[in-house]
Amino acid sequence: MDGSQQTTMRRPAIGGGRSRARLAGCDTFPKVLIANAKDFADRAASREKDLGIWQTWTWSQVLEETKKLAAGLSALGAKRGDKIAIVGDNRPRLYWTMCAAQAIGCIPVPVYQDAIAAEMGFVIDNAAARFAVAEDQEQVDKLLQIKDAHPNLETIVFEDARGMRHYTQPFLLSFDKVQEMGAALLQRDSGFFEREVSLGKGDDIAVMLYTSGTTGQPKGVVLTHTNVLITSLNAAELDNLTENEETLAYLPMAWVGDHVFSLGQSYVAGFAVGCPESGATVMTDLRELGPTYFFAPPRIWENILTTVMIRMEDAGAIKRWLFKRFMDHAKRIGPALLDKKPVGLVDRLLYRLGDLLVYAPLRNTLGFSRIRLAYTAGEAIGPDIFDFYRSLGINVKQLYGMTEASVFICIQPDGEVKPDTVGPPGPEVEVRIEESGEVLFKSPGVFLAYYKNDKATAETKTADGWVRTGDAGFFGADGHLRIVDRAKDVGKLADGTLFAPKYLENKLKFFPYIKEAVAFGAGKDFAAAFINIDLAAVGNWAERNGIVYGGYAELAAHPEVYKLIKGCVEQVNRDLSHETTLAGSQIKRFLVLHKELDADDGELTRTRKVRRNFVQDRYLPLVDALFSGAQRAHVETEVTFEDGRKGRLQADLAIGEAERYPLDPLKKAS
Amino acid sequence: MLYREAGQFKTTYGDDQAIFPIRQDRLGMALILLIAYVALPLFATDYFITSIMIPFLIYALAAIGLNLLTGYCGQVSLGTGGFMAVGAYAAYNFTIRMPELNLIVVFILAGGCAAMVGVVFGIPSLRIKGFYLAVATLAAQFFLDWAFARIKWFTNYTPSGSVAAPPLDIFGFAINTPDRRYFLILAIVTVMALAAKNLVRGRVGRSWMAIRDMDIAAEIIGIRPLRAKLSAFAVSSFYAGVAGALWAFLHLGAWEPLAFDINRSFILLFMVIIGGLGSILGCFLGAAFILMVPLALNQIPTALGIPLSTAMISHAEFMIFGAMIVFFLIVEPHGLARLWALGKEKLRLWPFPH
Amino acid sequence: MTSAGGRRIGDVLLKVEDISLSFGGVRALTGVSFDIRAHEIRAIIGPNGAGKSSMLNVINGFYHPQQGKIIFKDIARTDIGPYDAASRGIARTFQNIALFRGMSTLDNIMTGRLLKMKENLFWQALYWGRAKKEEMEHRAVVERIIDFLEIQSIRKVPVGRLPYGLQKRVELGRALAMEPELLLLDEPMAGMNVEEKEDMCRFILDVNDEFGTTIALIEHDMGVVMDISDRVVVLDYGKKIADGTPDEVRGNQAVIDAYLGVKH
Amino acid sequence: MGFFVEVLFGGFLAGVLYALVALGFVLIFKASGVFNFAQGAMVLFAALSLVRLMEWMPIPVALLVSVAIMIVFALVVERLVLRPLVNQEGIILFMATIGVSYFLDGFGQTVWGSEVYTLDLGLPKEPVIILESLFEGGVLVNKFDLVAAVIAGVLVTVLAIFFQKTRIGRALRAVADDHQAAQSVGIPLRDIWVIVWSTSGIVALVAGIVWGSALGVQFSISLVALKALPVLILGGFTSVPGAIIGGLIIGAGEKLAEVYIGPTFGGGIENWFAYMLALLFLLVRPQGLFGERIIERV
Amino acid sequence: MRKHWRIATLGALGAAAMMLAGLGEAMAQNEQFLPRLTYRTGPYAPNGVPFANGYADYLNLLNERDGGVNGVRLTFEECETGYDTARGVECYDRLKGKGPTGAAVVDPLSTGITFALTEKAPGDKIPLITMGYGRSESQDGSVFGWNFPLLGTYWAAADIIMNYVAQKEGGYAKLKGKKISLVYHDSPYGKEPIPLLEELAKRHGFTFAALPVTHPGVEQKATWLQIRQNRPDYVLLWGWGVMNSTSIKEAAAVNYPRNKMIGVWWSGAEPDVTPAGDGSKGYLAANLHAVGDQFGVHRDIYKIVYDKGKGAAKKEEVGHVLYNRGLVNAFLATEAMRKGQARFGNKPLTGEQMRWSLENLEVTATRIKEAGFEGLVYPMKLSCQDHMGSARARIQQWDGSKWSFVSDWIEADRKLLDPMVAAAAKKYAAEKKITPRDCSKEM
Repeated sequence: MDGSQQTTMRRPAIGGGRSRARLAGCDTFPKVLIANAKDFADRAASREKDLGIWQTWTWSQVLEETKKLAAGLSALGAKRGDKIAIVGDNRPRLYWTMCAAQAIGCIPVPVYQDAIAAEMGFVIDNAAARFAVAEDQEQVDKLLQIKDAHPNLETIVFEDARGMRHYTQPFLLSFDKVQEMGAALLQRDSGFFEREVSLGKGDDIAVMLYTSGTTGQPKGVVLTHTNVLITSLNAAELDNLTENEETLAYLPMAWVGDHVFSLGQSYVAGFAVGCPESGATVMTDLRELGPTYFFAPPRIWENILTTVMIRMEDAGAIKRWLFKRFMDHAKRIGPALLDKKPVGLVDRLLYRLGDLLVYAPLRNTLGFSRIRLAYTAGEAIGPDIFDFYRSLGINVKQLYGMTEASVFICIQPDGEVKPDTVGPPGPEVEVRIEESGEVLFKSPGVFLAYYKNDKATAETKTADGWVRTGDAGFFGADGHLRIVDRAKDVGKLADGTLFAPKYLENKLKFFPYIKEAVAFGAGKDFAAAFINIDLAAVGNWAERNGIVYGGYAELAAHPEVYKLIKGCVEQVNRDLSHETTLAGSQIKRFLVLHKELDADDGELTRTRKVRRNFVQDRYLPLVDALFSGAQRAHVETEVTFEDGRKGRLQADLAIGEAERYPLDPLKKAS
Repeated sequence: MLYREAGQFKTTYGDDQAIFPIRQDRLGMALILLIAYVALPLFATDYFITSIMIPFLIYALAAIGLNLLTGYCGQVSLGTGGFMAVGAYAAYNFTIRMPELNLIVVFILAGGCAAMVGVVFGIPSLRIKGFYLAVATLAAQFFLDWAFARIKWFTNYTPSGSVAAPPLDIFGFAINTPDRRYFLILAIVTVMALAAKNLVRGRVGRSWMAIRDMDIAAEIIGIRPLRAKLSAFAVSSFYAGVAGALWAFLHLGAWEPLAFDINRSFILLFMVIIGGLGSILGCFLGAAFILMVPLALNQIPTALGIPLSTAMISHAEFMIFGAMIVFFLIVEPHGLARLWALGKEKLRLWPFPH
Repeated sequence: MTSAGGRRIGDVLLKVEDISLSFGGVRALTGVSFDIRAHEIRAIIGPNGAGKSSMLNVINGFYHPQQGKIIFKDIARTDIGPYDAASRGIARTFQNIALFRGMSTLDNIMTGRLLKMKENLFWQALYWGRAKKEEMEHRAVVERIIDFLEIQSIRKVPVGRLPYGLQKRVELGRALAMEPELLLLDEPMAGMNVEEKEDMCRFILDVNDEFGTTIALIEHDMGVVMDISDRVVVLDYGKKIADGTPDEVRGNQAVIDAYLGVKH
Repeated sequence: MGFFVEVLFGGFLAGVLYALVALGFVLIFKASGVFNFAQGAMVLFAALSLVRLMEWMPIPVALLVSVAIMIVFALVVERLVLRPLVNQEGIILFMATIGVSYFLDGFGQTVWGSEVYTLDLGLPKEPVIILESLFEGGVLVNKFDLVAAVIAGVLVTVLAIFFQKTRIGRALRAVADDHQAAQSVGIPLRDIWVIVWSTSGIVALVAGIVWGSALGVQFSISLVALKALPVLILGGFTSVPGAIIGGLIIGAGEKLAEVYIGPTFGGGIENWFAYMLALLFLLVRPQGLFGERIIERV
Repeated sequence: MRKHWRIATLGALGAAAMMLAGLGEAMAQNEQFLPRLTYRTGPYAPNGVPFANGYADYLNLLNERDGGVNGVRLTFEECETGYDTARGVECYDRLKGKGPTGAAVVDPLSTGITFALTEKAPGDKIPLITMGYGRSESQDGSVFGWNFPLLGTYWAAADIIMNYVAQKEGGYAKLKGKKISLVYHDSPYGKEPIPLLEELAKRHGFTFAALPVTHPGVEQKATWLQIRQNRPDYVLLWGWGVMNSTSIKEAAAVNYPRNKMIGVWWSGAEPDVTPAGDGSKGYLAANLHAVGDQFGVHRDIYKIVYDKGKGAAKKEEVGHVLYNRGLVNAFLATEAMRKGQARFGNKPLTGEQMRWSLENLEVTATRIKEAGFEGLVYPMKLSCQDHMGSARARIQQWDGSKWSFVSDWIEADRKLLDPMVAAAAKKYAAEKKITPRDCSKEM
């Protein structure tokens, strides 16, 4: 590798897969369903934990249900092109509704089930939905609230009749009733469904998914059958998904991920999708179902890990010792084994023993006994968390995707999994990095348009078919894409080197000792950072090392702690030195803050995100000192105590210097 | 630890209510059956078969009977020995007086007789509860002991009052070697243990447990206390009766009423309590424990070459036995089955403590 | 919520006429008469020791009154046992939870189905064919009750380990499993916190609403009584002192006196 | 007629012996709700201790040492058995006492030996003829039986005084009625247990003396517990007078039955007759002769 | 804490199971193994202990003095049956396979265990010696091929005792109209003599009443009240263990003359009379052999066994009735071995060889004298048909401190016994579908 920056990358289609051959000629999901009902007639398609057991429907049963439903919707007056809002938790019947709607040329519009009435109203209004299929009384109530304001909503179908006894409105119908109507229609016209399905084409709109959009109103992303079908197929082939998979659908149906994992891929590969009993029972249901294929955002992976650690705290000494001993071993050996790299016999045997005593039982208690493939995406995942699962033998991989791409842009292939990348582009995806650092892509999954929002469509989709992701990233020497930050947050150092503060901060925060970090450097000569130590972790460390301290401030200012943090910073620098793009933004100077950044003081948002500009203003003397070359800095700030009193806090802080390393791209490639 | 339950989800109520809903338990059970049916007959010594396995299985069967009554229906009984005697003497009389009857039919009829007697002695249970009932069941024990010693018809006028089983055969297959006797007993115990498990997980079992847990509430949800209690007495006695017939025919060969005396009743009660009230598994564990402890105590000193007089061993046996009962009750008042259940729970949660 | 919600209050389902009951020399009830109409929620209130629980015990055959008649579904009876009451469609819960502590939630509710299960011992021992089918059918019914009461997560937990509020719910479930025509609830909300009370109120109303079950309940929380009941009968010292809609009862001087402890 | 009286007397006197065992049993059940199956073993153990100690020391000293042994036994039982099992169900405690009973049988025989020992406290044994004026041929009784009756009577009186007049006795009665209330009397439950078990131990010693003198001290004494059970059913588990009167009824009933009805059935009916008698009685009065009436409440 | 106990307990159980599995020991080849079913505990221990001691002492004597029997050492292992049939069967099964040739002979010392083993012995080919007890009809060797009720059965005992009674009364003819009661242990043991006594009552015209005493026999008040009421002329006592002493005490309590009470040979030992103290004076009992430690064998035992501290019993108990019975039993068993070794060679015998030896056993007066048993036992001879050998006993009386004989050897009336035995054996054979051996063809 010559170190020069690679800016575009494309991966060809894999092709030749079994599913692809099986589905040749099926260009819409209803057609796939008919094929599945034939190919996998007696295999499970939908499951739902209900009334104490996993109620299961086979593909042929699902087809029958969908037929009745489609006919029923048609009997209700649904015409081709009508939008049907779908509101509720993951339920087999709601998934069937999507396909039923597609079958008669209608467009399903899943809506976030936890949306408040007003938000729901926006979607209903924007999409001009004539029908809504709601899960239960709770959702119906919300729809009823907005119905008067949005007269385009004509009919509401509810799935669960509980508590609906006194709802006498004529436009309310039960799911069963609709299916009854459908059955009646099919009685008269047995070829109805097939005829309607045959009218569908791949370029028809398959679904409209509203992105929650951080600013402004949500935008309806319009995806065609081809978008979803081909992307699903590509990703399924890349990871060899078959009809034998078992997966749990627990993320919102309105989210593109769920749509593709639980509907798109389930249909193309023919595997069963299980729906949990309720949001509260997901973990139990996960354990019962034991999926082979699983998706979770980093937040959930982290929560599970935390639960494991907390539960292990209560274990007896022997178990804790075993756990620690074998987890250490797994950290060393596990990922290599998973990547099928050569491992010594003794290590291998020890890993086997560990598997018997710790790993397998742990996987079992978490519900991951059968897991073959797991994805994480959405934001950066801590390497510790990532490695924990991989060392247990759980094949967690990162992917990079978005609604506008029908999910998949990049996926880490087996054997090339690392915590800090999102992998190379997926099949048939082309990725380009713009000068500004922004990532653009082109793929079969590229959305048709934002519904009724040409301006936004034009802003996002270039004339030649590239889609702007809004994320800044770069390709590493290994050909993996690394996402560093939102494109708009990425700055440049004075010398023009890319400076991605969040990327640095995340890297720092992955150390247990560092609770928060704030990186500065835009327009400066070098990068620098504020560090917030984690009192629990550092306190523990101090105890073990015989360091006496009186409080947070004293601990934070302790020279040994500075040494500790310096080590962390230098580790980050060493990592950065392997990245061509970011090697220049290594952290030169840092300081450890004397107080924890606090939402009460406005330093963090309520969701605990650092408000970088506010912090910069508040601690201006410190920032100046970082870049001035001073050895110490003084600061005085107003703080709010826990009881609400205000006071002033002043401190004299030392400034640490960290070693920076020369660019060394080769090492990373190994 | 050994359990891998993730993914063993149930799609029907039948699977959910199976006796062994967990695959690893099913495998374990299969292994145990394999050992019992294949490995033991092949490899075990005659002593092991005749003096350990046969009494173990028969005791376990009788303990199941008692556990149905005491553990599931909450009616403490000290008369199991008596009901076993009914089974034994009924079987004897059926074979002597109707030699053409198939042995299996004889055992069923013997159980039936015991069930009838059990129902008669169960009638007081409607009015008498708890320890009063326990003591009252002793009346059955003593009366039946007496009846079989005194009423000569039962012993076919044998001068000594001791009777011997005639040569046995099933479908022309002579039951005359330890292995054959073992197989016959094993098959009967397997079937009856399964039947007992089925009973207790169904309607009847629930009505028994309801009576046990709170008889007033049971009546108010429509359980007839008399019917529930008497059915428990009947089924319990049926099991005891069959066990008694097996004990007499296939273990002792010749017997007298003393073979079914009050000690038998107490031993069975120990088994049930040490094994675990309200657990079919517990009956086997309890039977194994109660049977093995004295044997172990008897044989360990010999095996270790410590010469102890038989009197010393026997007294020590009493002491250790008594101490172990107390110890077990302190450690786990709900018996070995609960201990096993707790252990299993731990294994299922491993490596987590809870 | 009152009867306005679309429930149809029907004819008299149960009528107690001139009931008197005493234990030894102690009179628990004296000449009490009232009726309960189909589909209504009927509250029985009164100060402690007013004879409310005794009244329920008389209705479901646990106590035999020395005098008076009980007419249920047009058939008069005087001396029947709890079993007969249960088989004719009267279910109840208890002031002090009377669950089967050694059994799981599921099994407890399954016991409520016992009256409706018919297969004999032999088939059950086989657990095969009809017996298994019957078992599964009833399990399905019970699962609906579990779902209805939102106690899925404690399905297989022994009831002894459950907190009080949930035990009360399981007990209600067991009574519901009997598919009773008349459901007697003895202080269903005693000892509950506000949230649990709200839940229980909702369940009671839902039961009444969804299944049309007639409910007679004893409750101390006047707010709850006034909110959910259609008619209220007030007992004091074993005598009926008032009977009517919540509003009528609320204004009744005798009731106010009884609660304020005016001497007789 | 004289013979009838003789049988009746014989029965009463046997009944006194049963009553002595039942008494120890009632004491423990009353104060701690424990169905003490070890009472029989305690009788054996106490008697064995006494008879073997008498070989080494004068009788009064041996008696005192035996009493001390029974108190130590009570302490040990409380510490090692009852305390860890506090708050367990009745059946569990019952089982534990069976364990104690086994242990004690083995322990007693290990320490003291398993032969038949003659216990001779110099009690008179000759049969005498009394009431010759009333019945033809008089009534033959054994002096020893009369002495036993006197001993039982004295014991009951002493116990009655103990329960009625002493602070501890009152506390014990309070415990029987209500464990909570007993706490407020100011005597810890544990002490109460030790006291009742000690008292029972002493009652067992007395029973052991009487039985041992009559039959010789040997293993079979421990089986006497079974004889006391119908007495308990009849008299009620918690009633001291019940134990005495129950004992007399059972004793007289079974002897009369054996002598007058027994031969018709080939004899040996007394074993179950006592139980049948108690059982039939229970059907009429489920709580026993002096037991408290159970009222079921919901 | 409790948690850890549970784990520890499971561990201990596992360890115990493993130890059991690992049982097994090497056996020297030139040893004759004798399983000893004993009871040294429980209600019958007072009687079981001296018997077991006598047996053990004799075997030890042979080992110490002669190096065993013809150079074959005698090894034995005691197994506690507690007089319980099920445990006895377990002991039998456990010990029957030990030693180089397995158990060659078993003495169950319990009628109940004998009944159970009678069913098992033919299959295992192990003879049972039931000296003075067991099934009365098992005297018939053609049907009961493996039972050897040496020296006398209960029927023989009953006949001998009635013979004595007749002697005292002045002949059988005088028995007419007399009342004889039997107080018996309510078990097969106690019931055995009843048919014979009923037969005798029929023949001689006396009234016979049987009064059962339930196990263990401490409840006899009612029984003796009945006796007091009926005033039988003689009371026969068929008790065991504690029942015997209780009977004597109760007899004293109702003033029944002890010298009208005659016990079977299992009801006439020291533990039976001593507890009643003076109450036992005059009590009569049958005995198969002599009492006392004055015989040749005892001298050797004192010298060779006790002086080396190897005695099983307390020294003062040597020579007691049941001790001597143990000696005699061991003597007869070892004599049979000698007989067998003469034919099969001086090596351990198998059960089958032992049966041959027993069936051909003849204990002559010379041999008795040689072995130091002179005066202790009577000569006897067994055959294929007759497994009893001889049926003689003497009546002894307790004088408050020792037994002394009050009669000479009385022999049972074989003409009376043999047809009854044959009939009973035939019935048994029919029930068990056994074809009797033809003893005339044996040898």
